[in-house]
Amino acid sequence: MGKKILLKGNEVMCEAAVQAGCRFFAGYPITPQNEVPEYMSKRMPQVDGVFVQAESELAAINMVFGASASGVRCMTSSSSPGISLKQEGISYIAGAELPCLIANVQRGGPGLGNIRASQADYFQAVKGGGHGDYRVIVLAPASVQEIYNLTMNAFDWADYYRNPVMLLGDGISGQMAEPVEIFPYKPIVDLPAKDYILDGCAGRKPRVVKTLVLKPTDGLVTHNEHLQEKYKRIENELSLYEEYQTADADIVIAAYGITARIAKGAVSLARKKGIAVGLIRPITLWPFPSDAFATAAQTTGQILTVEMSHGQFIEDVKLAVNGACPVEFLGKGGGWYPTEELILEKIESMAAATAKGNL
Amino acid sequence: MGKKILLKGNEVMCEAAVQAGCRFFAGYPITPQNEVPEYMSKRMPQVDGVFVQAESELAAINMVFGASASGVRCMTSSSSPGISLKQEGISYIAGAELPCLIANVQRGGPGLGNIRASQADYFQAVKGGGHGDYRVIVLAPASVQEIYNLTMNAFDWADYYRNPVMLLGDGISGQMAEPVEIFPYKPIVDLPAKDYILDGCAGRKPRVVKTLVLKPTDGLVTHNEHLQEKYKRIENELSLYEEYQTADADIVIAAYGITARIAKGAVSLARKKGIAVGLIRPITLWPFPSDAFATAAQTTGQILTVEMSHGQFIEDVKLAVNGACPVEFLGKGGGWYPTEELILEKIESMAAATAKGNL
Amino acid sequence: MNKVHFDKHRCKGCGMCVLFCPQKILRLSDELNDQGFSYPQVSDPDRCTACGLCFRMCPDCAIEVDKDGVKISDKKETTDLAK
Amino acid sequence: MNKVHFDKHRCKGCGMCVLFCPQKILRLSDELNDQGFSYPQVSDPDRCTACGLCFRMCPDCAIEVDKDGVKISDKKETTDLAK
Amino acid sequence: MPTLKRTEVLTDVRTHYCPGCGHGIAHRLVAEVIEELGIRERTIAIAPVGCAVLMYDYFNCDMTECAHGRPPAMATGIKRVQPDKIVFTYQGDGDLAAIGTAETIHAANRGENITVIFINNAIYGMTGGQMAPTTLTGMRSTTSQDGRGKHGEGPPLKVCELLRSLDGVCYLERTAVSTPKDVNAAKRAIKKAFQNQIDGKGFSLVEVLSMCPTDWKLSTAQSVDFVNNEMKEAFPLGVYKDKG
Amino acid sequence: MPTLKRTEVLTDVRTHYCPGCGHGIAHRLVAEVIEELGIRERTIAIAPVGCAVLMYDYFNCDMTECAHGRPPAMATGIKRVQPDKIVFTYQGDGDLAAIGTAETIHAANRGENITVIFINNAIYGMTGGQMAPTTLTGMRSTTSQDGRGKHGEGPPLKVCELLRSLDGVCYLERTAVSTPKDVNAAKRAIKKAFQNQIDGKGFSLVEVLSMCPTDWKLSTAQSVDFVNNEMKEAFPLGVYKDKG
Amino acid sequence: MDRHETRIIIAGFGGQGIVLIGNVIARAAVIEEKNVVGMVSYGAEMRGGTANATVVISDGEIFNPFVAHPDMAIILNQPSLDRFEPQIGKDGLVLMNTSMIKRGPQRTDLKCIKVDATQIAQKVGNLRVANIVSVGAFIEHTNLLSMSSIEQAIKDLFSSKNPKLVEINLEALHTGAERSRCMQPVR
Amino acid sequence: MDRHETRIIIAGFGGQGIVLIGNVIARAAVIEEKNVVGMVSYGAEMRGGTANATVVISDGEIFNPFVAHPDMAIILNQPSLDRFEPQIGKDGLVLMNTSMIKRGPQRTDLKCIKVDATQIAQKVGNLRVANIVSVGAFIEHTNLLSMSSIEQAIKDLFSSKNPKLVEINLEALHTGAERSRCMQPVR
Ligand SMILES: Cc1ncc(C[n+]2csc(CCOP(=O)(O)OP(=O)(O)O)c2C)c(N)n1
Ligand SMILES: Cc1ncc(C[n+]2csc(CCOP(=O)(O)OP(=O)(O)O)c2C)c(N)n1
Ligand code: SF4
Ligand code: SF4
Ligand code: SF4
Ligand code: SF4
Ligand code: SF4
Ligand code: SF4
Ligand SMILES: [Mg+2]
Ligand SMILES: [Mg+2]
Repeated sequence: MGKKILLKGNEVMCEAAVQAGCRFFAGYPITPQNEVPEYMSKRMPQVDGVFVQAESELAAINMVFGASASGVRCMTSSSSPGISLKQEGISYIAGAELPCLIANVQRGGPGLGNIRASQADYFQAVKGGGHGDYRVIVLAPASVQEIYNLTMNAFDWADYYRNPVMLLGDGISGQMAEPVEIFPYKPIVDLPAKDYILDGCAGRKPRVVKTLVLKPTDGLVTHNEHLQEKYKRIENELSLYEEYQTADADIVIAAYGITARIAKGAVSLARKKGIAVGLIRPITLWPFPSDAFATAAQTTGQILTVEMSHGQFIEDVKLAVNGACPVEFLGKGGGWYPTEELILEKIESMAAATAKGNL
Repeated sequence: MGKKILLKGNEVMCEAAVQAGCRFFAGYPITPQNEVPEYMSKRMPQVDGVFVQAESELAAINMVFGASASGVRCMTSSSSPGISLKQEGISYIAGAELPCLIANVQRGGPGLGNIRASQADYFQAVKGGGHGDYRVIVLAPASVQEIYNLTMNAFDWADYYRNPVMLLGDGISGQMAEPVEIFPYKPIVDLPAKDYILDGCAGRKPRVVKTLVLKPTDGLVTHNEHLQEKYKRIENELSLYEEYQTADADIVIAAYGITARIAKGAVSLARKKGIAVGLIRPITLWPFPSDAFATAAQTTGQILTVEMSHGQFIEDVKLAVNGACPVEFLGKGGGWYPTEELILEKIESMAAATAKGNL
Repeated sequence: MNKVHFDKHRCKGCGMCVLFCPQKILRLSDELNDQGFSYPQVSDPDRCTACGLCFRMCPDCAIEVDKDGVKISDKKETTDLAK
Repeated sequence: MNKVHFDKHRCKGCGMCVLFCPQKILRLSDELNDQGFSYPQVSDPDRCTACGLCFRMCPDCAIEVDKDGVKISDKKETTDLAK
Repeated sequence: MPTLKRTEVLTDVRTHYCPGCGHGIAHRLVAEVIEELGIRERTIAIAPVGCAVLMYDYFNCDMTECAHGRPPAMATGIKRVQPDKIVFTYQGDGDLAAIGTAETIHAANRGENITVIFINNAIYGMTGGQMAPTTLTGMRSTTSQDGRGKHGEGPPLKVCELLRSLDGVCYLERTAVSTPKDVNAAKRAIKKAFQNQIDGKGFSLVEVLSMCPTDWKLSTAQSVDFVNNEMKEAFPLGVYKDKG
Repeated sequence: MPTLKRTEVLTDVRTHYCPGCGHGIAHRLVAEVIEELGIRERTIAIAPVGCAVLMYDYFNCDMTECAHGRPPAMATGIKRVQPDKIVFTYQGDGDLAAIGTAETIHAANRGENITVIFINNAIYGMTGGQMAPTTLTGMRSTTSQDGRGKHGEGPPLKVCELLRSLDGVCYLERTAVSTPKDVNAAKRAIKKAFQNQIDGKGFSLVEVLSMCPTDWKLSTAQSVDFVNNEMKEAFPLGVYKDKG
Repeated sequence: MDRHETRIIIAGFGGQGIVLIGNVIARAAVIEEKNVVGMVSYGAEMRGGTANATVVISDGEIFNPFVAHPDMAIILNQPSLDRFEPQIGKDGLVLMNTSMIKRGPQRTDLKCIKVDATQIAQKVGNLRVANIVSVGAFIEHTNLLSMSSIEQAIKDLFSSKNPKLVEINLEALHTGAERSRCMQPVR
Repeated sequence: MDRHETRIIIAGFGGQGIVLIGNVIARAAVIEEKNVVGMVSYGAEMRGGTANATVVISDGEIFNPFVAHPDMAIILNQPSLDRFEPQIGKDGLVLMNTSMIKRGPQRTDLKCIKVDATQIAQKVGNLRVANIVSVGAFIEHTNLLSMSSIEQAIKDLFSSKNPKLVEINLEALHTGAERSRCMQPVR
């Protein structure tokens, strides 16, 4: 293992992108992700890449659209309100089946909200804030090292599936500094040739990148079916999660990202108190690791969902569980975060209720 | 009952808005809702209202933001890609707790897609395409008369709850003409005084409209809790649906909007064939009439969700049913629509499978 | 021999060529093409100077002009993406 | 009697007043206010012409200037929204 | 005089444009310029959302469609990573001067080395005749039924005049396709705008006043007159900037 | 000379601005003008997203915050339904000239009868010093670390020069707050911009060159010098348009 | 029609007044207090190309607003016949404008009414009323709606615009009805 | 500390080099191959107001990156002490810069190390190194990290920028340690 250095999540994401061959970045400043354009503005010229500070988030996502159509690995980054502005562009890129990385370092909402950490853009990321039936692969790292690793993977998956990938972080994961091992990039999948890119039609037929499908009349229906088949394939092939002490757990916590870290602390506290608690931490939010929860629901008594939002992630947990066991909730938005103690308290009350048969 | 006249859904929505006192409209052209700005550009000056053709959908939603802060009933309208562009603004307006009406005459996606009817913006409308934990009341009319009635109601609910309301139509409901009775507006709720509006601070303390909450440190948490309480209240008070022949139904169809009309036809076909089928048609998509489905799930054998999208609406049906009975799916995006015969076919295969005990 | 040739299948009967022919030798047909459009006919081919203005103003590339009056090609049927 | 009065609680010690006082009679204190900022002190009050330039350039409305040299008000503590 | 016929840079398909639509002429001019400059195999074109959205079916080169108003942003993405390619956008007045205002101005100001063909037909063609930013004062459209200017619409936006002040801009010319002379001038301007890009000179934009008989509800002849009389008065032709 | 003190149009709170920040001076000028014109009780102000986002805490009049860059659109909504009210926006260079470019230009072109106070500090203040559209050529920021212009950023965008060509615009003046004389001139300009609105003359914008010591990483004195020497050269002061 | 529901498609070139036909028929149905859903193909399809409109008329609740398999079709040009013929329901009725259609339907189950609408319109004095000529023939050969409702619909539509238009359209309507009266639908 | 985990907060005015303190401590922890999470209060809070940073150092996996109840606090000015005192964990340790803090903690459970950091820095020759003076005192009075790791961290941080800075900061570090050596933490 290499030497570890202390870096912020936002910086590590950038360096991972550069290592993975990202050579185009377009973005617009917004707290708490400003380290990203700042780092990229310096780093991109060093590797003969392109950094553009766009006039807006809209322009940024459409610049990325162009860069991706050109075949280069590319990304944009923003935080909640800025990500809302990118929704039309994301729908286009997904529809055109182009790869790119979009980072959302979430902050408190709605509206201008504040700049504290939040997980309240879950629906937007996972269900799709843009129009139409499209899907974006959503990754939720819980540590700076994982930001490094997943960012690299993100580019591979984006290319492999020709699909946008979103790295869904938050103000904390972006701002916190942890020791991280920077290792060289190696693709984790066999990358297909980019036979769709626009680089001038020398020696071949002209190519078209588009999302409008007028002909035949049901062309767009067919295109959507094609997309859905791809999404099914991704669901089958790509679903990552961490399971922690679930084997004997009477209560399983469902949590992702920063929240899952704290939940892990709560698991330890609870175990010390003799309550058998485990944790399932989805790493991919889409595809959602439904099977993990469905399986856990067969053996555990109840599930507790913890999120830094008012009941978004819990819907996917409930859909996975499908009534097989009760799913409790702990969460708030606007910059609130749970402590180990708060989670423990909730667990204790759940355990007590069960003991009383009072579900 | 008054005389009926033949009007398009899009026109009827406008006239209902005017009748209900809407005096500000800002929008940007997009098919299939162009009748809306066209009608409003003519009609607004006639009633001393304001019509602004905005430079973009972004500008339009923010003009509405301003008009609403001024206390006037106001609306904007667009179709799928344009609605994606409004997501940041919607999040702001919801965060600032201002009333307004947003119409989405959905078309095929993702990206530019096509201009046929679609229901693939369900997630965006119901889960929230913008950032943060906010909710928009979503109404799904199934006939031109219902467009008239619900549009009027929409303004009342918007004012009553100080919340944006979305009318979620599609290319068909907007474009089809049906006989409609135009009756005068009468509020359906006791409308509270608009004591938050900005009209100059003569004789009172200055007011502020905002979504940024920095002080105290957990001010945004409190604001979110306040919003959630309101949303809970709306969920308790406002949940509309039509139930059709469900009492004895072995199979209940779940469908909304135009799809539900066709499903109703399928119910008749099925009944003729001796299959006991019913229909639950949510009229409010948020709040979702979960109880209706939960109750139906207790007595019916299975539920069939039909939607003009690839499995969005079905998630809310499943969440409501919570595993109590199987939920089957029929749907596609991109301009596809179901026929009565297609739905019947699906129902017959479901009925046959049940008969064989082969669920 | 004509110096100007019209592709009646591409033509949309807009009349731009008629409008701008300095010799005023073009008129639109009474017949319609398969798209329902009239198309131009040359009333007096000899007066055509092959000036090319009709070509220049045609929005639909439905005209070919050749100084030597050679018919350039027997056009194959035009692919119709717009149908 | 001073013609210029500084609200040391509003002051952020930016030194604009010092920079622009044509009489050069202002300097920043060694003391810090409760926000950790130096604030201006008048070295030679009599030379103050009540020209108002310090007031004009102060970004924080921390200065009052009065030609008659009347102390305008005993300032109550400033509400601090920014804390 | 050589044979005049459709260049191979245009595909052999019938377009969806209405009879007498100026887009067809503008297409031909752009295609001929591409042919004459011999750059077809290194050209990447960006279609707008507007009547010209389907131009990817009509041009024999690499093409992409784009979100409404964003072609200059997309062009920036393409050109920056492929500086040796020739990148052009083709945009209507709604696309370029309404929803895409910010993208247009900032690509221009950055001096992106791209070519913009701007079709000004004073109307939203594709959506059926709503008011465009360039609709003339007093002109009726489906959303300015009393004539523009009666209800606070403001005067028409003049793009060349607006962009002229930007230091990043290399070349601006306003042309028309409503007379043979104008067509020739438009072609010269378009050629220059592409040549500028080949020479690395930066942002070049050619505005083309263009007929929309359908949404103007005018005949071909009336449309031509409308451009020649009304539009040219509101939008004077000529070179607005030429850095050389 | 009367007593010089804080106008009651400003609330009695300490602002969050950094020491030496030009926003404070600009606030005072706007507030004094509102007081002098006696319009506080019919004024509705729109705060930007930028360092001035909290100005709703500082002004004693009805106020709203707005999405980043959209104040002119919001102002349009407010003013159109309340034409008798005085509506002004207060915007930074990022807000007005980057993300809000389209809203600025179109409100200006429609000739909305509003007043825009445009604080040009050549930087994104609130987000910590990134390049703004108005950052000077060669100037370093956290996203132009080699100095603007090295990597295709283009030259600074000059807002008054850009808007000048729009027929809908009534009044444009560029001022500064870096000397007492400039401050006086700025106040006169701001007063005129409000008076224009009262008189129904249409869109008025006053640009204010303003210090940002924090993100420029300069002392107060250096910041003042920077405005007086560098910024005024790139952005010449003066009246850019005055329809009278 | 055991559901007492009739699904109609009207198709032709863009300029032939297709939308108006749909409008007249639908409004006549409203006058007769029937349920009706009318719809027009909209948007960005080729301009100047084919246009179409659909009308569903029913005594009961109309479930499906789409007309996938029309019972009746009014077809004003060749490309529209080629396009819609396969979709028409079994034993359906086609009214075709023979001025613009050289090649009739290939299917043998269809009832076919032929009317030289364009030519008749020319005689009435205005080429543009060929659409209303077709309506006249259509109403004459179906017992879907009464001629007087159609007349009323035409009056409602045109009187506010130009009273002369009412006249010429009524004339077109009646001429269309008369000229087709003697013809028997052919199978 | 049975979890072998220490949660630290550092707070003071914006200009006092709070971030640097956090950085030095966190980097020293990395040098000692401990787990560490560092964080800085970011963004739009009042500029020139109070700033703070947190560091969590642990032998095991660090679960919670937030520091709600610090075990140790380095406090450089009065407003920060007022703000954070209530949040410090029971029996926690406070290092306070007495040059800027007149009113000490009210709580009696806190261990308190007082150092006249600003004054000492002035003597070292640079007011700006008061932050590192505080670090010296802090390390002297805790056995959290070794002085040599801190020295290394300072070298890593400054050597690329300006070698002279390394010198003066090391001097500040050692002077801070020395001057506080004789003092006993007061309860
Ligand atoms: C985000 C978005 N808004 C609106 C539309 C609808 N739309 C399609 S084309 C168009 C405008 C076309 O006008 P113009 O750009 O002038 O091009 P023209 O058709 O006149 O050539 C609009 C508003 C869209 N597709 N996407
Ligand atoms: C949609 C969106 N994008 C970005 C931001 C982040 N943001 C906040 S203020 C600001 C720019 C501030 O710069 P400027 O407008 O020049 O104002 P200043 O702070 O310099 O006064 C940005 C980009 C945001 N809040 N919302
Ligand atoms: S080439 Fe010239 S003369 Fe000949 S038909 Fe064309 S326009 Fe007329
Ligand atoms: S200009 Fe072209 S399209 Fe128009 S009538 Fe002449 S040949 Fe036909
Ligand atoms: S009023 Fe004039 S002379 Fe007096 S302190 Fe202020 S600037 Fe100096
Ligand atoms: S100008 Fe104002 S804030 Fe600045 S030092 Fe002087 S009194 Fe203080
Ligand atoms: S609508 Fe206008 S711009 Fe569009 S194709 Fe027709 S004539 Fe051309
Ligand atoms: S960052 Fe700049 S603009 Fe913002 S408050 Fe500080 S000095 Fe003023
Ligand atoms: Mg146009
Ligand atoms: Mg700024």
